[in-house]
Amino acid sequence: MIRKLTMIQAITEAMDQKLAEDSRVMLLGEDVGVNGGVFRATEDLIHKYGANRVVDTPLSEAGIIGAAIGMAMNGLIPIVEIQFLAFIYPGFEQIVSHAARMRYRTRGQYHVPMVIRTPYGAGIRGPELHSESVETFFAHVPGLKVVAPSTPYDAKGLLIAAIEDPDPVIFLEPTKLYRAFKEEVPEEMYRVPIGKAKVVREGTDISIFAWGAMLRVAEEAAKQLEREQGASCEVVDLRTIYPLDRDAIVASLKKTGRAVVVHEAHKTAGMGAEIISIINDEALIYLKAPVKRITGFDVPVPQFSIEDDYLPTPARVKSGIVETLTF
Amino acid sequence: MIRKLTMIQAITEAMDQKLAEDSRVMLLGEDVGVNGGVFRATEDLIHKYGANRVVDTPLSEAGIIGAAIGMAMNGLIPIVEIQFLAFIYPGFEQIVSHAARMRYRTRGQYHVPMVIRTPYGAGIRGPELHSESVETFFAHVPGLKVVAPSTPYDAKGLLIAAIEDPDPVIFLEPTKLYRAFKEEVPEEMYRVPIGKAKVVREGTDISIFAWGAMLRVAEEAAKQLEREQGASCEVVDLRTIYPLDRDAIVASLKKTGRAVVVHEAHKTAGMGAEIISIINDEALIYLKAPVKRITGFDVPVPQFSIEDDYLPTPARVKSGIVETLTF
Amino acid sequence: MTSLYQVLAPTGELTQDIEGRLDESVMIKMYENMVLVRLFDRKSINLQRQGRMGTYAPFEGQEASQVGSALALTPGDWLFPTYRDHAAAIVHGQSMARVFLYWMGHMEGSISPQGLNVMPPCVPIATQMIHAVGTAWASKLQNEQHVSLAYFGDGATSEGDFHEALNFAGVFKTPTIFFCQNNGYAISVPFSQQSASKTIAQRAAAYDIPGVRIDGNDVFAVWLTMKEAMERALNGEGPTLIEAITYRYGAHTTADDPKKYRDQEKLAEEWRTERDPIQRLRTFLVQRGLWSDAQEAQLVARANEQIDAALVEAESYPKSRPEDMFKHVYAEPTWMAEEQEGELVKPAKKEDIPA
Amino acid sequence: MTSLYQVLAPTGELTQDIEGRLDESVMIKMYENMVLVRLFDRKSINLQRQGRMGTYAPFEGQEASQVGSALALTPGDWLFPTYRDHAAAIVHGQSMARVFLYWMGHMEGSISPQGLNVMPPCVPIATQMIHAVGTAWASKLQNEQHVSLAYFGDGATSEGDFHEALNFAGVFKTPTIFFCQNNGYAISVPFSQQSASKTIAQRAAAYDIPGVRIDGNDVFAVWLTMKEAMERALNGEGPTLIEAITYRYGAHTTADDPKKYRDQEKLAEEWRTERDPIQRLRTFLVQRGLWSDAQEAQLVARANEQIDAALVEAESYPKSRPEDMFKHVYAEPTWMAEEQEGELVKPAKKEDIPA
Ligand SMILES: Cc1ncc(C[n+]2csc(CCOP(=O)(O)OP(=O)(O)O)c2C)c(N)n1
Ligand SMILES: Cc1ncc(C[n+]2csc(CCOP(=O)(O)OP(=O)(O)O)c2C)c(N)n1
Ligand SMILES: [Mg+2]
Ligand SMILES: [Mg+2]
Repeated sequence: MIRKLTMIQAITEAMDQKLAEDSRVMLLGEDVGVNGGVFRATEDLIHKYGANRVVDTPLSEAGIIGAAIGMAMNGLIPIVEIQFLAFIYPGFEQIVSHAARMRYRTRGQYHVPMVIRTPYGAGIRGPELHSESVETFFAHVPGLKVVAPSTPYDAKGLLIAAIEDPDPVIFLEPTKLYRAFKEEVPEEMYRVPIGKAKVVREGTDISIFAWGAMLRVAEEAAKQLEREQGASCEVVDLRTIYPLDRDAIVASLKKTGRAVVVHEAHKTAGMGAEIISIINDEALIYLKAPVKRITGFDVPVPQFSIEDDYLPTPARVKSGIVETLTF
Repeated sequence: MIRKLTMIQAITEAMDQKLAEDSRVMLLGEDVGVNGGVFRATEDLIHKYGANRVVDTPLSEAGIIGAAIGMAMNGLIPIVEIQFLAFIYPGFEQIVSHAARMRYRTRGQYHVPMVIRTPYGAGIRGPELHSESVETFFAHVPGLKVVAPSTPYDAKGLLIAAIEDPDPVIFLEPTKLYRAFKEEVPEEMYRVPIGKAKVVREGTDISIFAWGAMLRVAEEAAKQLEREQGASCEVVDLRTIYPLDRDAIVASLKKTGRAVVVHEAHKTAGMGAEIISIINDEALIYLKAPVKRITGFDVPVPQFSIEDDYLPTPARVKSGIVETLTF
Repeated sequence: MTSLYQVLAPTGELTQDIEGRLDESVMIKMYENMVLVRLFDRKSINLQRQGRMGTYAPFEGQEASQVGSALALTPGDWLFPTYRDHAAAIVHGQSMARVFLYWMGHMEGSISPQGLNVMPPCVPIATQMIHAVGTAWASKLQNEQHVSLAYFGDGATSEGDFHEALNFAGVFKTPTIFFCQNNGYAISVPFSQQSASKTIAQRAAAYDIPGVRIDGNDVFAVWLTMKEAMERALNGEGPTLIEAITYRYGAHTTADDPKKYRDQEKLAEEWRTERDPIQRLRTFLVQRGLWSDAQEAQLVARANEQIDAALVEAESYPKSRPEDMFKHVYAEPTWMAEEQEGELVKPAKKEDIPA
Repeated sequence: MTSLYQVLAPTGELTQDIEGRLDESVMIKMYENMVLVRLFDRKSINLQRQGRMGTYAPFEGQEASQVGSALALTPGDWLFPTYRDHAAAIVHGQSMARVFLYWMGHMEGSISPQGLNVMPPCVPIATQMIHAVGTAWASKLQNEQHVSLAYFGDGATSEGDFHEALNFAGVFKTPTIFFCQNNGYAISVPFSQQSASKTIAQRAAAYDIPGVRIDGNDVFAVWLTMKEAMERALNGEGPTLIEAITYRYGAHTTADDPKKYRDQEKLAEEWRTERDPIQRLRTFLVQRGLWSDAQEAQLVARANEQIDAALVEAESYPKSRPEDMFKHVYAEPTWMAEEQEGELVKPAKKEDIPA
């Protein structure tokens, strides 16, 4: 029988299996215990693994992340849940100045095998600061890895890979996709490698690079364009934001000669700029048109009544693609 | 008589004159009062303006920046000094989630006319975390402006403009240049407009975009290359990192058809990527070669005995230029 | 352990003499406001259920804390509410329509009424406490006789910002009042797991500022404590930390299920029946002959009318337009904003957005 | 105000009976270590002046606090020093050569000796306090009988991380010892301006953990207090906050000029002549017949030899190579690192870098 899970179920299962398998693995966060997490990602895990391994912490992100760093240095593998990406800022110093640097400073003697999971992105009618997509902040910090799955299957495999990764991983979960759809997810443990993109739709006219919730927007635009105008769009799910899969980006671009990047984050200094730069570095001569960025705007994420207008939509992606195709 | 000042003197003078002129202006920070600041930028100002306007605060960056936000909302114009850029992180949430958003959230009713000054960059044999160049973190936050002067003249004019700006400005002072050289600085107040780059050396073969301490590295490379190989390099001092002066970037690129960007920040998601993207957006067809980024590497800024190897040097810039010219 | 300051017992009896310290007209105002905001709160939950509002954070049970404290303020005072303190905001002059707009995700939901300083609801926990130090400090430096009042919860006391704010206020003796509504929970986490410390008020000792622990369901105690704190603040004696013991009867937000972490039947009902802030004031007023059933009926009718009117106002308020997001990012728009606004040509169509 | 715990008065007399609690051999170790690290500290300042080392943070005056506390530890304990706590690091087993390397800007200056847990000096103020909660918590969960000791200064107590660390440790009863060297200043800012609170120890009340205020120049008081805190920690009774009152005689760092903010002649000299930690222990030991001039001469000679040897070791240690910066960023290098290492072909030449 085919077993289908939502992304949140897949995430829970990954943690559950790692908790079962490896006694060093722990969960820490606000409301992750008795309450099972504000999105229920850790539902019931406290009952299975006890309050010593699934810990309801005080409301204190620097405390949670800082303590997890210490735990990770001393033999444990903490998985931290931050309730929403914007609430990671109180712990930003701990991430940037410590988690990312401990291995470096001690020349490999100590390292920080930690995962920080957090929902990110807009589209759920959340209040202020519940919809941020600031992956750039972490991609600019050598020593961190940054991951963002777009499907239940990848979420499970990437999370297991992240937990097993000896370095700190920022694991960004697109809130909008938590329960958006189900797909087949193997019951056994498996890994999706960090740093590897995936071509989710083959095409020849243009490459669309996206991740997280924007992947589906990209796919929708690709489908519509194919149907409406016969354009053949290749859609590449980057899956890992740092380190980017340069080879996949370049290979797709060389094939199509045109590209758009779709992301929710603000345009300026968003990861779209880095992707354009990789193309500039490696494949400029293949480019038949400027790479178009279809992104969140350079404004704070607005209140939710107009958040859909802040986000890239299939319509905006399509018009960006058409612009690129007709350049 | 020509009066020459170092950059730090020019900065002090800008604050002094604004304190004298406008009773709403205040200074806040660790050791800015009696001690005159760890780099002596606020030397003697407490004696001139009193401890109510030049305030030695507790060691608490969230406190300083958060209190300054409140002050700014209630009629004052605080200038905050953070001792080194990496020590801004405890106040990161206050900057990102509040300073940058107050005008937006209140639809212009309240705003935060505040300047956060901080030394940044490597090359002074500083201990760990005294050499960061993470301007990307701020350039990715709509609602902030980000400025980085490269000369005493610009430092004074830009700082006065920043203090007078009705929005929060992150004012990055290249530590290495504080006392590196003197230049003529007018005694009277003047403004250097935020958002405007400056062509500091005209050329026709290639454009070099830089700011802060890297400007001089760029100029040095340009000079050497002209002498050694007759290459004509245009050097553009961006001066403002957000909003970038797109017109100046595009104009120079259109003229030369080739470009390098030089910055100290890590390469990935550094502002070089944004500059490449602007060129991609506006002037791709003028490009004769990929834009080369000569930047700090994707590693934590190393301990100071090898920091010079982390930083772009004239030699590295030259080899990047040659690579671009011979593409 | 700091003792609990209480004036009006749950039975509606005074536990101490407050003659001359609290006018009857104020008592009636307190009552009227508490009833109004409770009805507002219930209405809001309904609106959320009907899909006419987004996630909402209810405050039922905490009315005495919010109404009593905000009523003590004078118009120029600065009020820093969290996402749960709309009762306080409304009492300090915010319009109910505006509060509805906020929870409807409108861009104009957190504008302060002209001449008043009702700050936008603060979402990142504890961060607003420091702003209230800054505004109060500025008031003091500019010789304005105004206090700044920051609300926060028990959970907020674990954040570093709590500590930095209290420390700053202590050093600079800013006229700030730190008002903690200890409703026992930070979402699901009870205060006993939030800290080893038994009380929040005792933390004031760490900053050598006064700390008071009060019955937060006793609106008289709240108001009297506030008045004292304000007096000290305006005398240049600096900040006060107030811990008001209270309880939210309902969920943390409409997205929360309190049954996951506590015995709602028992605990919430116990508070509701035995320590309700409105009930006890009503008993008191009735006993004093200050309140009647007829007045009650009138009040409820009037309140419902006001709420309905506010809702009509909010729902007929011009919707936020996509272009609004480009406004007020800076005093002068940047070229990015101008250019990007152009990309809005095709406004988002719900149909074609993948679910 | 919490009273000051003192055992060994500045005169060298015991103020209370400590029979059986402190071996004479430990006393001598204390003395030897304090003399050694003071000589080390002075040497370091000289090296900085000669340009053989970068900016350096001296600790002279604080030897009793650092030596007494670190000597109390057992080898598996975790030590979290700041940039000023090399004395503690050395006592806990860090080599002096390594400390020199750190201040020489070498990439390998903060490697812990094998089998010991001497953490890299922490630069961002107060951030290490939370790590010491985490390591201690992990020790406890893994049933290891080890404490984690975090050093920090008086200024650090204003940071939010101080608060969050103490609160966490209180909630989870982690075997963490928070050791504050209150040397009176955070760079130029005296503690009286750092907080309205008179003491740091009194802040323990905010977390319901024990707080002790001790004479930080009294190495016996430091050691005995540590032993008690360790016992409590290992008994599962949780953390302790220790405030050790001390003074740095010199500058904040070699880049600082203390004359800008205090009367060095008067204040620093007063501490040096009247309350010096080494002087008082020497008086005590000599009075007890445990120490002689001959031993002193030997000790100084041996210490100088060790320091010189460490310096030779550090200066002849292979220099950091540019490639080193690409190592240990991740367990496995990324393609960026591999590619960027290639850009190092032209190593930085001092000549052509603009000043
Ligand atoms: C910095 C930050 N972390 C986490 C959250 C998510 N969050 C929202 S409310 C809340 C609990 C707050 O509890 P408390 O301070 O007691 O206030 P209450 O909700 O009980 O009024 C949490 C964890 C947040 N808004 N900000
Ligand atoms: C987060 C942060 N802010 C500022 C600094 C700069 N700084 C270095 S030491 C210091 C003073 C520290 O004072 P204290 O905690 O008393 O320790 P001491 O230096 O006296 O040992 C400051 C402000 C820093 N290192 N980290
Ligand atoms: Mg609460
Ligand atoms: Mg100190």
